Amino acid sequence: MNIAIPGQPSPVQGLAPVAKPTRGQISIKNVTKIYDPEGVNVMAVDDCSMEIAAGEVCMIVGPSGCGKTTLLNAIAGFHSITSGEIRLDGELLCGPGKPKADQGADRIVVFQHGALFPWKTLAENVAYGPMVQGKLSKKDALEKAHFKLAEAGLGDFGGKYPGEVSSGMARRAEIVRALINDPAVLLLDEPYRAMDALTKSIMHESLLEVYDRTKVTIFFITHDLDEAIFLGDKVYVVTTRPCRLKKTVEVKLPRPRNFEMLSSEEFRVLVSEINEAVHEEAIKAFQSGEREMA
Amino acid sequence: MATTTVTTNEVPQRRVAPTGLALAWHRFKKSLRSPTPYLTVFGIFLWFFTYWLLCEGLQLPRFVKIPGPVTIISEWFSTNPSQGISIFTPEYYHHIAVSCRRIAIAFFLATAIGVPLGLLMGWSRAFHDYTFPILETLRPIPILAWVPLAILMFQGYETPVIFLATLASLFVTTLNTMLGVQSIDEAYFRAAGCLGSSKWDVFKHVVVPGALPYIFTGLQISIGVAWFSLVAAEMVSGDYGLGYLILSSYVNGVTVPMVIGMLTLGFVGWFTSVLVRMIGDRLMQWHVRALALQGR
Amino acid sequence: MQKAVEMSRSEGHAAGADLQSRVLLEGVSKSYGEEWERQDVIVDLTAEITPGELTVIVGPSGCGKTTLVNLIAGFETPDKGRILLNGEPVTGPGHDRMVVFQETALIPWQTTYENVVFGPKLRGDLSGKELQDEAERLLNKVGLREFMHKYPLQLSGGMQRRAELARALINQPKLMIMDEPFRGLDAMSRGLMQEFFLRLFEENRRTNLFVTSEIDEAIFLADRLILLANRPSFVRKVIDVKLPRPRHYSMLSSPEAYAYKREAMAILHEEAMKNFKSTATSKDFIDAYSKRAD
Amino acid sequence: MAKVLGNSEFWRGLFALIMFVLLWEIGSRWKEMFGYSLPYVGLLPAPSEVAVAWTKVLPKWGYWESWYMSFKRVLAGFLAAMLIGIPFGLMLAVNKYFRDIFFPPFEVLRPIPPLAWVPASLIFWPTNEMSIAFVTFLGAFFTIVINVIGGARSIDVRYLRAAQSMGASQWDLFSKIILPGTLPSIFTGAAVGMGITWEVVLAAEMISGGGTQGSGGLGFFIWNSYMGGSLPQIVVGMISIGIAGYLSSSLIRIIGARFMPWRRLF
Repeated sequence: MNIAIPGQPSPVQGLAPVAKPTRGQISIKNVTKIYDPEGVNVMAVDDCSMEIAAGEVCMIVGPSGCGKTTLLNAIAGFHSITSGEIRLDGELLCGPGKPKADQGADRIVVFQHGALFPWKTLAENVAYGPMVQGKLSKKDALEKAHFKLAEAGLGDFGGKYPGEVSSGMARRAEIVRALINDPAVLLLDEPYRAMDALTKSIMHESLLEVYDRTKVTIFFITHDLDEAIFLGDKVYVVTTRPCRLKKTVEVKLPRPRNFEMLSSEEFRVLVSEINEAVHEEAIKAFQSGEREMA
Repeated sequence: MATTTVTTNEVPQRRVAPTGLALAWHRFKKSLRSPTPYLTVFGIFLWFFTYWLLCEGLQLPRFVKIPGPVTIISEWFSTNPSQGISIFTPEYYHHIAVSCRRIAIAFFLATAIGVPLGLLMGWSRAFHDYTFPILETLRPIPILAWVPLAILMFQGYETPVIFLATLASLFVTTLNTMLGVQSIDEAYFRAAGCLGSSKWDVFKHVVVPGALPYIFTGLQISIGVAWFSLVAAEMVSGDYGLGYLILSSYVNGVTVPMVIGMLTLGFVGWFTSVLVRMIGDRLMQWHVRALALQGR
Repeated sequence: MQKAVEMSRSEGHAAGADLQSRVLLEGVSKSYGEEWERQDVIVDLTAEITPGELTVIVGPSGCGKTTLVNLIAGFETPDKGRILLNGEPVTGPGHDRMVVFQETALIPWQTTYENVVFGPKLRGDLSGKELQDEAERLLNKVGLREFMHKYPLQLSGGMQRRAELARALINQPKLMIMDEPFRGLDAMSRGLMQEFFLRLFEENRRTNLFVTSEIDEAIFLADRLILLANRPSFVRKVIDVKLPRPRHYSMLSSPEAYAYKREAMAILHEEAMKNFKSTATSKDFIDAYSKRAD
Repeated sequence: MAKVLGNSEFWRGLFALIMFVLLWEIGSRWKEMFGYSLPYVGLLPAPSEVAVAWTKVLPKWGYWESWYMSFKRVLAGFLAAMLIGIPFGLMLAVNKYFRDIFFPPFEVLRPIPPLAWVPASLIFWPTNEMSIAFVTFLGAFFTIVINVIGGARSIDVRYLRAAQSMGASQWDLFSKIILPGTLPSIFTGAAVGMGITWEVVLAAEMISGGGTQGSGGLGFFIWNSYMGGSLPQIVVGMISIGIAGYLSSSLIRIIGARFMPWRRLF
């Protein structure tokens, strides 16, 4: 998969001058996860292997309920794995003898429905990480939080509660809350699922802007192909339950990206190439879903 | 629109939003255009009139035993009440004060025990498994059934009454607090874990504030239940208090103080529950503001 | 799903005259709120829903699309202007216009079958055997025959949407109004639902108004595309989509579709950004953006 | 069943209950064992004494008659509250004028605890039985009405609109949408109301002194045991009422599940 784009600078030249990222390289080797509730084996992830380079945006596309989230939960340390191993920057997160990774501020999750604490203001939410880790005093943490929020264009909303702002703003604040801890990896679990396409495209631009600034490794789960191509360096299409790798596509759209690329020719070619595989999985997931309901 | 004069049928694009009293006045004026206030006044008048007609106007056979509205009001506000209780007699306030003191102690005790207990039950699986069955076994026994036992176990007038009111609110508070903790979305615990919280941080920043809305719903129910049991306990055993006032008036054959006691009880009960709600709203600005935006 | 699609195709093309109705919106305006915070939702909107065509209205969320649906369906009345259905002004709700609601509004205490026969049974249009046959035919068509005695909450999201379609179709409406019907479904089942819906429409070309905020969905379905401006909304642009019918999902990544997409996206992105930019620091921002229904 | 036995929650609960009874036994027999009595707990009758007292009353007709009397009163008050409360609540929810007229007086009377009505109703009604029925009725009535109003007003407006556009008349809207849509809250209200009804019946039986022996009931059974100074029998009465209350709320839950098949999912 390599598209030559005439008249466009090559992706490497197009990058903003940010130091080459050194942290956040993830290697996932032969990971399998079997749930065993009441003696019925359910295989969620089957022999998944992927290599994610430091500072790469890795998009996992698959139908809902296919087991992608299990993979993310294993990296974050919410779930154990049955076999295989996951390493972050060479260090073992989980693997033989250590089924469950420790939770830590080097891998931060942004959740599907958002998990800003509704009882804290946006600034308090952002300040939470540095404060509980004892890195900063409460006062300093709040100050830094206000600064970071302002940087993300949310300066006026630091004193608002999450219930008072739109879901789009809440999601942006959640990403600020994650990045203030300077994590090696950002794990996003379908964060824009409930939004309409237009709000989503604005969210995408804001995420891309953040990424261009920080070059943090992003592990992003979605079922929206457009989203995957627009944001990602690499798109992994996975099968429906159990989650297996079906197709890997490298996306060589230049960065920084903007919404106009969504309707560009290169984009269209990429979509038409991956569409088939995704559509196939959608139908499979649909049929198995229908069978289960009956 | 070049003209500066504003004609009556031309509403300016955006006026300054009125606040406070002006807003209330605007709402009031607007409501006068709908039938609601008239119907409400009519409803209350109708109720009073029916009450008066039955008891005092027509003096129907059984109704005549019940004091009518005119009798009650003239007695309630009389400087020299013929049946002993009015807003000018210190005894009236003594009854209120005694009941309120009992409620305050019982409610404080129940909250101080119930909230930590509920938080623990919601947070720790093992603690829940060991304590919840006992709670569930004791809960179906009506509080009133404890009365004789309470009188025998705790001598005197005061302690049994407070014990019963405490017990009643304790069940409600504990249960609601526990449900509150259980209702917290798993994602918040995970997010806290991701951000590097210790167990104590999770407790302080997630468990307690997350359970707060349920806790206050519970407290509001619990204060109602406390009044309910207090009245019963005071009726059965007591020397003072509104419940005692009602029953002793009945025993002594004076009906007006009985009704005054009922109405006062209703008002004080309502007032305490409003108080609890106000404290809750104070503590949970995030909850209140989010609900307000949703238009609720 | 595939099976159901095949079935509906074999039903043949029964085009009746009552399917060809025309809706005219003439200078429609609607606003809400107390006089000092009056918000114009729709201002002087003039548009036509042409007979036998699938007209799609696209706009950013919160732009007043649902208000427009409520006006056409007759749940609310416009402050100014008028709405004509085949020359007759719309005065209230009626079974000549069927609305398929956002997120589905199947009545939870009735089984799928009871939901479908609800309308005709109320009016006594069809009776006994006839009604049962018709309901079963439609349920078969949407692939829900075996689920007809289940309650809506026992069905998956996609099934609920199809049941709702059947409930609307049995009333033989002159106009179908779809108010973001596939919102809340994941991108993959959404794609399948769109295809399914197109088959149903192409079968007899009943005049249809489809409201959405997804550009892809709009282009894929539409004969005519009406782009709405953000609050207050009026018609920004009308685009005739000349993709051939019957349509196939792969057409979405065709160059023609992308040309339409580019055109529509430029306008809509601008409208969506209005929420963010014009008022980025003022209090209006919160009013306009955070108050809207997410 | 195998699932329950293999469950640690079940065993922990059982262990806790056994420990609870054991500690209670030891606490109340402290004096026999150690020569001095524990405060408060020492005054309680031991579980074993309660069990013995229970086996003594079980074959007696009077004990079962108490059950019968209490159940009869609860049922009478409760049914009356349902029969009057549900239509009244629905009227309040559906008709704006009706609500404007009748809701304010209702709200004024609601905060008065039901037991405060006992003396007044003893004066008003000619027989004890009628006054107990009246107070139990009041106890459940307010709860049910409030629940019905809340339930009817929280029905999703889209259901009403969908039905309206399919040509539903006012009556159709009421009978096909509002009534079934309110059922869940009606049953919630009924469950809470049932709990209050038991409390009130008990209190009324205790306060009115039960009159003659025949008009007793479980509340009187307890009061009688108290007057007779039989502590174990008080506890027997308490447990009996606990069981009775539990049985009646289970009954409501079962009936609720029957009436609302759509809530019995998966």
